[in-house]
Amino acid sequence: MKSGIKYTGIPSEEELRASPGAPSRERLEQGPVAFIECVQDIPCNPCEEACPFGAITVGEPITNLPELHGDKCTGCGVCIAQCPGLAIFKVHLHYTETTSLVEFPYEYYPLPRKGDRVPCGDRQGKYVADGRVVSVKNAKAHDGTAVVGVEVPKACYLEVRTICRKEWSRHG
Amino acid sequence: MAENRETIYICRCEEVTREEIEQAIRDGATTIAGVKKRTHAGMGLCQGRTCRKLIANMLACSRDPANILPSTFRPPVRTVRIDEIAQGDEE
Amino acid sequence: MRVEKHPILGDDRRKRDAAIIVDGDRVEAITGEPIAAALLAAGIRKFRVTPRFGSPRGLFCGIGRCTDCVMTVDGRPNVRTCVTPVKDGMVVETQAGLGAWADES
Amino acid sequence: MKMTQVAVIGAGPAGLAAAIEVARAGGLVTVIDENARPGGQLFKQIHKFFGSREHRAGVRGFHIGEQLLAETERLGVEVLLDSPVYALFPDRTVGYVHGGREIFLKAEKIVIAAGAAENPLAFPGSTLPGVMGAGAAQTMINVHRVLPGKKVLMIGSGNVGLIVAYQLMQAGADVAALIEAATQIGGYGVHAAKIRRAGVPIHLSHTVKRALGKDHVESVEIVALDSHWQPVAGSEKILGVDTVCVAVGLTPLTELAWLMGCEFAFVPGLGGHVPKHDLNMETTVPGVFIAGDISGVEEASTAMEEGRLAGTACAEALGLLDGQKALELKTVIRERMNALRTGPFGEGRRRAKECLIGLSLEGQA
Repeated sequence: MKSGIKYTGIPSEEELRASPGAPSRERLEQGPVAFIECVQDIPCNPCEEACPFGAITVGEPITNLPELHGDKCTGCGVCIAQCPGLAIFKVHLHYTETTSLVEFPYEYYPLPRKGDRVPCGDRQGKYVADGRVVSVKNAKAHDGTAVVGVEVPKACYLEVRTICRKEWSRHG
Repeated sequence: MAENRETIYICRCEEVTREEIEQAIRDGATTIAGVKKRTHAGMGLCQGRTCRKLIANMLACSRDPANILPSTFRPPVRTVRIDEIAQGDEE
Repeated sequence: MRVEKHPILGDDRRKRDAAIIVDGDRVEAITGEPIAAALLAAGIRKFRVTPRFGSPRGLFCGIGRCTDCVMTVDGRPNVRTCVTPVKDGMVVETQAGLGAWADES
Repeated sequence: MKMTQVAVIGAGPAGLAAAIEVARAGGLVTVIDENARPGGQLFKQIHKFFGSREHRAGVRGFHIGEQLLAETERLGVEVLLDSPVYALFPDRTVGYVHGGREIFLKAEKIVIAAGAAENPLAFPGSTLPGVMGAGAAQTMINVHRVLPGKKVLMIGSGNVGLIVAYQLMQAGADVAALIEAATQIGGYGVHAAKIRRAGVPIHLSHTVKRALGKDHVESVEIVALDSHWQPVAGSEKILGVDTVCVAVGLTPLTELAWLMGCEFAFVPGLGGHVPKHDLNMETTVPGVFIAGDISGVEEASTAMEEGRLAGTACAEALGLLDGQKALELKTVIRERMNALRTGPFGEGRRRAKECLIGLSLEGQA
């Protein structure tokens, strides 16, 4: 089976590696950073305006892929809720000795609450590991796009991108 | 083809099947109007709004789709009650 | 089933302020919503049976074009339920074939 | 008989945008729509739009609808609802029905912004209750807040199929799968990624074999297609779903333009037969303009720009704007529109549009 966003709906490892929006391994080591998984030239640039530090550039034409400037990105995560494609995440590799923090956009009902233990899933919704919800940001400016932060085992910071919603609701 | 044995409705209103449309095309229909005359497809309550495109696609198997024009439009082109337009403009 | 809670649209605060009679049964509804919405909310999906083969039909296009969702409403047949708003007390009947006017029978 | 300067048919994004431009220039404009509420399909679009700030990127479709309505209200634009336009006459008289009677409106210019309708798909069982257009399901969940079913199969991987699959889940339904006959996903990858993250499988090279059920859909059988689009024997799978949503493209609603005698061109990339139009959105019939999906199926963002273009051109033709001012306004609008028609998704549409406009100019020469 062919891989890649056009065939699976999931950006492949190659696509992510080649994407100017993905932070380098070195940058990930240094602290929290945005992880932009936007790999197609679509006409869109709210991420560029969203960043208060000028760490994302799209430029002209607006179909350019967003470029992440790792040196300017503070890992604040305000860009996450501003992306109409819900394609921006935040990764804090060394959140603790043993865990990473992953933040992702979440637009389902109900929202998890801080402290909840949730089953976390990858880009195809497959269970990866249990995580602990450390933040749920849903400011008015987000207009319904909540940003959920989960603490997960360090090994899966590149995989976890959502909550396994159905499994979670089954647990109540 | 095996799947043809199961009924596929092209015109949902007049319940005209794919086989009936195919037969009309074999019988010489080359336009949407020709299919309509032979099968009543497009003569139901919705006046061909739903099946027009499907019939055009079927005709396109044997003809250039650019030449398959929609059948002639006449007022009313929206679903209105006849008593509404028969009453006339009294303003 | 109604969508009571929604992550983007918020809670549905509309009151079920109307009732319609569907084939003799009372169905809760909201004034102004399409009849089809009230029926789906009540789990009713079959709106009529066709003239030629008697097969069931329901909501299809949702914008008043396909006429698949027509029913007999207050004695008038062929009413498009996807674009006809609910009024309290409406009498809605599953339509058989092309239907009949109430005063024709 | 009622009179107006500009009659706009359709109160969707294109029609409202056109009306706003006419009114802004001081023109008298009447918008006529068959629906009970204005806004066209904007009020069911609860996702954030793409584009940039000037396209209102990042704003949800229904909020854009609210903004457009507020603007039409502020400008005092007359919007007639529950008024299906059933005929247009050569002297630019609009025939519509309201309140159980027929009314005629005479206009100097007409903008037809009638939109598009979903394409049907015929397969065994496609008439069963529970098989419906994706747009119909989207209207039910997002506007009327009713679930059409609990478990859904989505057919079609264009943006409509991907977005409605996502929104069905937001409304609380379960999406069993999305199938697509082509060998790759048609819509934006980011929309596909959202439903994949939610665990929805996307089966490419698959079609629906039949929907099964007595009084409504109880299950559906899907089948893989080989490279010649033929079903692969033995690849059938039964999915237990109660709803099948069809999202296989849209066709422009062109009846009124045919009635007016507009010349048409066949452009598959725009949805089939579309009225020829020039850079001002004017058809081959002088004084008759088009905007939005009727001029080729695109998105609400481009529909609004086309509406603004048509409205500005009408205002200019009526002498409400001088040539210089009109040119300035139109240049800005065209730049915004072209920005949306770039990249691998937009370029095809831009080429199709250029081809359509080229055809029209040829006809005039």
